Amino acid sequence: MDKQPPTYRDPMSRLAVRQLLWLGALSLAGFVALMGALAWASSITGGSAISGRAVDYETKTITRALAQEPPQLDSTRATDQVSIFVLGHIMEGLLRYDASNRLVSGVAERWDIRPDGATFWLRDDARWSDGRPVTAHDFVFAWRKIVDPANASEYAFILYYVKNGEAINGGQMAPEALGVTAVDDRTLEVEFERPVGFFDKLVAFAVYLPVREDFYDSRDGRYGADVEDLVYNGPFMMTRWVHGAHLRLEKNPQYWNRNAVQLNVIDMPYVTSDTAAVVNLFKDGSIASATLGAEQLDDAMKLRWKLGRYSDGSVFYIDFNFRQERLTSNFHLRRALQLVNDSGELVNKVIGLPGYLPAVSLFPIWLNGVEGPFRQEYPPPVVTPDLALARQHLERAKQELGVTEIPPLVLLTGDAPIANKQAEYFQNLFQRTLELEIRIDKQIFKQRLEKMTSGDFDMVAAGWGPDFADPLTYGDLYASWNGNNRGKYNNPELDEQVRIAQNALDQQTRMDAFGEIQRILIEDAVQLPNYERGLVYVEDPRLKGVVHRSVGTDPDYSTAYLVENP
Amino acid sequence: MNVAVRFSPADFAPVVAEQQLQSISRPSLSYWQDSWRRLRQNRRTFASLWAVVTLGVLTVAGPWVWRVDPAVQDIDQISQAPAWPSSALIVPSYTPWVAVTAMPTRQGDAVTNLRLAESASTQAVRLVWEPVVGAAGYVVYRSVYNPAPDRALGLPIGEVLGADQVSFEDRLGLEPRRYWYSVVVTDENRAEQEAYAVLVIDAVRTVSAEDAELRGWVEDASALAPGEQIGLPYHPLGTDYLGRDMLARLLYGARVSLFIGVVAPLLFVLVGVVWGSAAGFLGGRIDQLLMRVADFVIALPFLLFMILFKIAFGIGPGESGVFPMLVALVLLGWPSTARLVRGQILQVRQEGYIAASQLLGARTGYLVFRHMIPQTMGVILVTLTFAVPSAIFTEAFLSFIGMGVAPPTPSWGSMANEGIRTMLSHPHELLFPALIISVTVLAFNLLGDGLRDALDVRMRGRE
Amino acid sequence: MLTYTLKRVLQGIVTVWFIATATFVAMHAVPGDPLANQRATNEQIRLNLEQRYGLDRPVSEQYLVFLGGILRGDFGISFTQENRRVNDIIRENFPVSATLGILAVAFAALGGILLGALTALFRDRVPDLAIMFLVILAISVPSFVVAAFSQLMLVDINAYLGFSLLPVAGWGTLRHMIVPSMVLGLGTMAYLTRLMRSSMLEITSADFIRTARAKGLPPARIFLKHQLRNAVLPVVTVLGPAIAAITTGGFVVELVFAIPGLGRYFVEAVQQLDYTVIMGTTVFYGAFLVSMVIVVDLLYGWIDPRVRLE
Amino acid sequence: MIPAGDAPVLHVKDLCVEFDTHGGVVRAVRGVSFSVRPGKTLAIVGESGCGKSVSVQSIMGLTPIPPGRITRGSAWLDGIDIVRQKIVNGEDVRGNRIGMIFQDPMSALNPTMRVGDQIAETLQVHRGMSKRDAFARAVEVLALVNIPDADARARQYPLAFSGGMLQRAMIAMAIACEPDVLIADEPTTALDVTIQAQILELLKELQRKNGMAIVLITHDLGVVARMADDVVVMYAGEIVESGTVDDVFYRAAHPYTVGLKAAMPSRDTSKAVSLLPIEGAPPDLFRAPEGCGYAERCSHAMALCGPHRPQRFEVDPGHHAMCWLHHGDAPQRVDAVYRGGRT
Repeated sequence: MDKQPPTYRDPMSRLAVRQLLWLGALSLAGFVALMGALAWASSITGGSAISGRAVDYETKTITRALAQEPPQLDSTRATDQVSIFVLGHIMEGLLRYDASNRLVSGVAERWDIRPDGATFWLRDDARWSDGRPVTAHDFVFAWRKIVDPANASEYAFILYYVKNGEAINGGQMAPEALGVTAVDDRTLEVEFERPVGFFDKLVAFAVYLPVREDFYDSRDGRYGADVEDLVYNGPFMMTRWVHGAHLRLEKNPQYWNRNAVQLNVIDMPYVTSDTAAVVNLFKDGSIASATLGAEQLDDAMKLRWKLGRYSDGSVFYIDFNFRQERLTSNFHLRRALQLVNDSGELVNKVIGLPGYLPAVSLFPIWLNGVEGPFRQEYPPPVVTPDLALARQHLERAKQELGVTEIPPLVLLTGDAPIANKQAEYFQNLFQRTLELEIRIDKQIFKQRLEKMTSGDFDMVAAGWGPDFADPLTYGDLYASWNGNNRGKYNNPELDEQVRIAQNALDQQTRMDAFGEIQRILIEDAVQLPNYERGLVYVEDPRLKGVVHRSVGTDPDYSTAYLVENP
Repeated sequence: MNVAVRFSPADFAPVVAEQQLQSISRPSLSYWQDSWRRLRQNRRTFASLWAVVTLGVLTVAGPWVWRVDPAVQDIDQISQAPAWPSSALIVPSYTPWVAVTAMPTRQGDAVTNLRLAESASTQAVRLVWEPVVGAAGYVVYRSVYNPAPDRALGLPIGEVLGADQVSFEDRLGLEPRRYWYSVVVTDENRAEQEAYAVLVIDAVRTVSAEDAELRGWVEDASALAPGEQIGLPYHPLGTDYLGRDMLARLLYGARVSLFIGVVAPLLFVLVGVVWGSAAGFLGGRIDQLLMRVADFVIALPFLLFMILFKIAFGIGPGESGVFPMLVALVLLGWPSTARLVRGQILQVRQEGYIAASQLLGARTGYLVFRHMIPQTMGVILVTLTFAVPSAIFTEAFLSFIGMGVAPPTPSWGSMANEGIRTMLSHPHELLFPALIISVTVLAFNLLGDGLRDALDVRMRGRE
Repeated sequence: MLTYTLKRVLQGIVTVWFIATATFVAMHAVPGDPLANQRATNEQIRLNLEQRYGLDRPVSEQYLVFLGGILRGDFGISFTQENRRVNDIIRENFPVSATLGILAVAFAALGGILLGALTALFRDRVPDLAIMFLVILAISVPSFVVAAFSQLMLVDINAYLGFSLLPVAGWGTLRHMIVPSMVLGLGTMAYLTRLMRSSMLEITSADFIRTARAKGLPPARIFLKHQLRNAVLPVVTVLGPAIAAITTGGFVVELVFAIPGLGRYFVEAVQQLDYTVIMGTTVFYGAFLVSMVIVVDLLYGWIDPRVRLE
Repeated sequence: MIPAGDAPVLHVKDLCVEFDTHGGVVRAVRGVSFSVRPGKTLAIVGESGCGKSVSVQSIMGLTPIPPGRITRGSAWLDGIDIVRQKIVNGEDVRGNRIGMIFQDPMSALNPTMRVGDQIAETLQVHRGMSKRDAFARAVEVLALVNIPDADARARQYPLAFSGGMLQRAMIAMAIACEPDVLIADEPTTALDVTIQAQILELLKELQRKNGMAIVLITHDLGVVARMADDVVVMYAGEIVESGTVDDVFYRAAHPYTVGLKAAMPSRDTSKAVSLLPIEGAPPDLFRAPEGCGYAERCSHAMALCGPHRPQRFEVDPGHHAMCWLHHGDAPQRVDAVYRGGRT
């Protein structure tokens, strides 16, 4: 039999494939129908249409992404950067920063700051988005709310400068006792707890924003939770808030300075913390700005993007645990670690992102001193890496501690990628140079905080972002009474300088005190500065006038505008 | 009747029926022999078996063969793609550079005479230029591409404030390659001028003798004179984001990933077998109780509880976090095996041959080992094989959301997770771990397929 | 049928209780302080917060309050989004996850069945080998790699075409759903393809297929009416667990494609130790999965007459 | 041979089927020829594995290819070789001109389809009936095979049927198109004895009504005696004896047939005849024997039986046997030894 025997398979499969194609087409149709139905259903439940383009010159619209969802937009409880960014656009405090980072008039038309208090005269054309005037009572209500312990505001401490603020927050006094009064609708009178030379900078901070009492009460505890649970007095107002998905700001027609606002819409239909996704969106022309990570720089150069950089104001460092039972309470051990620490190597080789600066002090480079930059007026003592000297200090540390070998040290760190990188780098650095064994203790945020508070660490990778543009935002971190001094550093000499800095009115005196604090921190090896964080960003060339700053609303679109052909 | 052949009478002599035993030309195969034969016959499966064996050997012996410490950070060769070995020029150790100032005398949009203060190396690139009157400061850009014609200046690597500041030192992640440096003048509002000055340089890879000693490349720094060349550590698969050897990390990572991938399934399958066979044998109330518990555990959303358990157990300082992951995997993984084994035991118990064996007086022990175990063994083995890839994936997934093993322990999942960030700029950091995960998962999957075909009793005799 | 359904529902309720208890126990075993904040606050505030969330009460009481809340369908107030109820978070974000999940399951099931049938038809020939190769690829590449790659490819495709074929990320319209749901469903589709293939091959040699052929039915009819339908059954049984895996495994896709689903909330809540959100989402997901499994089982009974009679 | 005018409806010639297995090639069917006349029943008898089912299944195109392979032979139905024409006209033949029923009715019906639909399907395909008409006809056919309450039963799934009922349904399915030939592959093996009788009776009755030819495959000689007009005895893939039922039963011409008969329990219990098993087992078809496959088990084997394949001897008109005992030179003739052995 030379002929191939017949098989049933060929016609079978041919016919079946045809059938299968039919089925495939049918199921595809079904799939599309299902998608359509779901899209329709989700549009009912509040889904959102996305304009899709980065910049629309005709409608003066820009689209951007948000790193995360604001937990809420109740200014008395806001703590995170995203909330502060949004609040900076939809609300306005007494004062605000202009495009050149100068303090200018906001709701307050004029102001007067004295050693014992301050007076703010409110402009009469400041309006809420429902047309009602912004009054001094709105500020009184908001500030009382912040120090009211029932409100549990994390930022209450920032109002401790106002008379009785701390006592109220500690539950010893009623909120009504707060030293702030509305003399009339247009005049706000503030009494200080102690002299404060930078109160004007404080009132520009998001926590000092006004909240309207009648509206707050009408929301039944949901103030700031949703788009209808807010009333706005800033250059923009929120017109859409799909949680976790979409925020849309539109120009506030009631804003007193509406003519200066050029953008009509800031649309934020993407919420993701994934930098790669954000860069992809920018690349795709869907959003008008993106922040780059080190890993995207090559691509950015290849695509010939015009990049910008700025410092976001925060400083990162390694804190030591000064509790008696901890080895790190020994000066020589800390000094040895300080002498092998090379923040230049960390930033230049490991982090490799242009915005970052090697930190040499707790006080970042952008802070201003008496007249010029603080760090130019008070250059920090230089610590040059010196391995031989470091080993000497290590030997002395061993003698003083009475050990032949330093037991493993615990380095507590967070779970962010860069924190890992940093911890691994330090582990290897201290091993390589001083033959110290470092154990990395990587914890999620809240677990790390608990370990920090309870002192369960030797070293911890920490950082601090500024709340206001005065060195004091950093200066009191190591005061023995400060709750944020989680390593429990206790140095009367430093405490004394902090007191001076807090209470003095004279700028020179205060800055001298900060200079002293800076010296103590370095000479006593209280912490190891790592880097000042910076950001590299790319913006759509048609978008101009966006302000990036270290303190306050960042980025700020209230002065931004569009050009048709860049 | 055609009678083509003629026969002799002898042909018709009766043969004594000697009842010869039937000779069977087909070899008789035991269950395991037959399974092994099927396994070998399936080339894909056999190849994957080899792959699994190779992986095992690599895991155990790899670190002895490639004797590079996976923790050593070669800071000079960060995120290096696989390449031939390279060398560096010995230079004096780095000394900080004092900024240069000059009084501006010249008007203009851009700085002039942009030049190198000293030869460009990977240690530092030092630029100086002639200042411009009225400048508030200068911004320095660096690119690996020519900024002309569309003024794509590249990375803004630094800014100096003050018209008289005319120098800049760049140390940011320098590699031995060509760079275009541009300097732009800024005004008081920190707005940049359109014009720019550009300088092309080629950076040379250098290292100081002291650094070479510190990194253990040479015994004694003084043996190296500036101008000499020194060979750098070789990384066949490149390095990661901290300059650690990828090959060494992959090999050590195999220990973690395969440990989790193999031990966790082994453990939970063991628990499942004990649990399931207890339920199957004991029956009745106990069976009900045991299986109800299994049902509950199986209903837990796996990944959610994986994460919950992971944070509930916590990872102490210096711990790798492998153990909590193992415990979590075992806690959540056993019920499916238990169900399967119980089902098998119940099924086997009903089979005729068990009853037959019992009738013939077989003891329980004999029943279990001769009949029940071989019958369930196949299913268990297959479950085990398929559990390995899913455990490896779970590890990778947890690493992706930042809940994996703690640094600096390398695992394939955490390496892939790190690599995915640098996917565009340094693809090798993702490629190698992802590839080895894929190969492992693939090998175990194919092996599982093959095993199932080979061990499935129903498949016997069917081809 | 009714009693069976009732029994299953009752069992489901007990299972949900078990999930709730397990979650509660796990949550309270977690080290760390959910009320800790970056900036230190004073004792009074802490007491107030503990009171607000009932953390000042004994654990047994907290447990009862928690169970009571579940019975009333109230999971409490979020720790991090202090003005929002967990119910609101679920109500707003679960539909997104569910939409994504349904599409992914639909994609996986349809694709898996079709491709599986194809491979079985072309056993050991080019289409079979090609599909199985892709299937193996899909099974062996981690989902986060697939997600990241598909996004990158989308960027390149859009750039190449010069217009936005499909959006790179985000949520809201039909076009946003396509790629994420495909990425999410890919692994399951590959798994179902393999299952379908082996199930098809098994059915090919079944007696009733021989009968159908002896009856002289056209191959297409045999394929459709006899082979496909019976081969699909085992696929349906794994659909329940598949839905579970897909809906809870959506974190990666939600993160990469900036999709406001519940999975992302869960991961964020875990990192923030947001007790109420973690417990609420877990219990909700658990209940969802349990009901999904019940639904699939009932569905299976409807499809397969053998099960229906039992 | 076959009388003129009584032309066979199905005529199989020299059929050879092989299977590829891991052990080598199994030559399951080695040159089988038989024919069946309209209205008559041909029984194919033999031990398990002798190639009975494979023969008919390969005619029907039901042998899985590969590993199965028809290497030689033809099957003629109305002047068409259906082995070769399978692709083109297979559907017209199968289920339409030739119906087939199988051994295990439990697994031979699609469990997920209603019984009525499964019968109606055949009608829809071959008769082009509408679904409704076909279903109505299916109910009629079900009634025809003595299924009570056929209308309700047609709407049930196979699971609701007992084994006997399922086999009836199978038969209904096979005869729905009134085929010329009905192939029944061990139709009663899986059924218990009382049901067996009913099924056989049903087949006979249907044959009377429709005048179709039946090819009955069985290892049960009792069934053969009851049903068959002609008998073909197969052993190790070959037909060792063929003839009318009387020829084979009363004038068995092959030692194997004789052995089979001796192994068959007699219904006549008055005679206390002990059953005589055939010693040994059939040869392994991986290595098909050169000579007579039965030689090793045959108590009358001669020297030439081993090396030489027996010729096909016509013992009586239309009665053939493949055994050297019928050779002219053989010292003793098989009929002398065995004929009438049981009568």
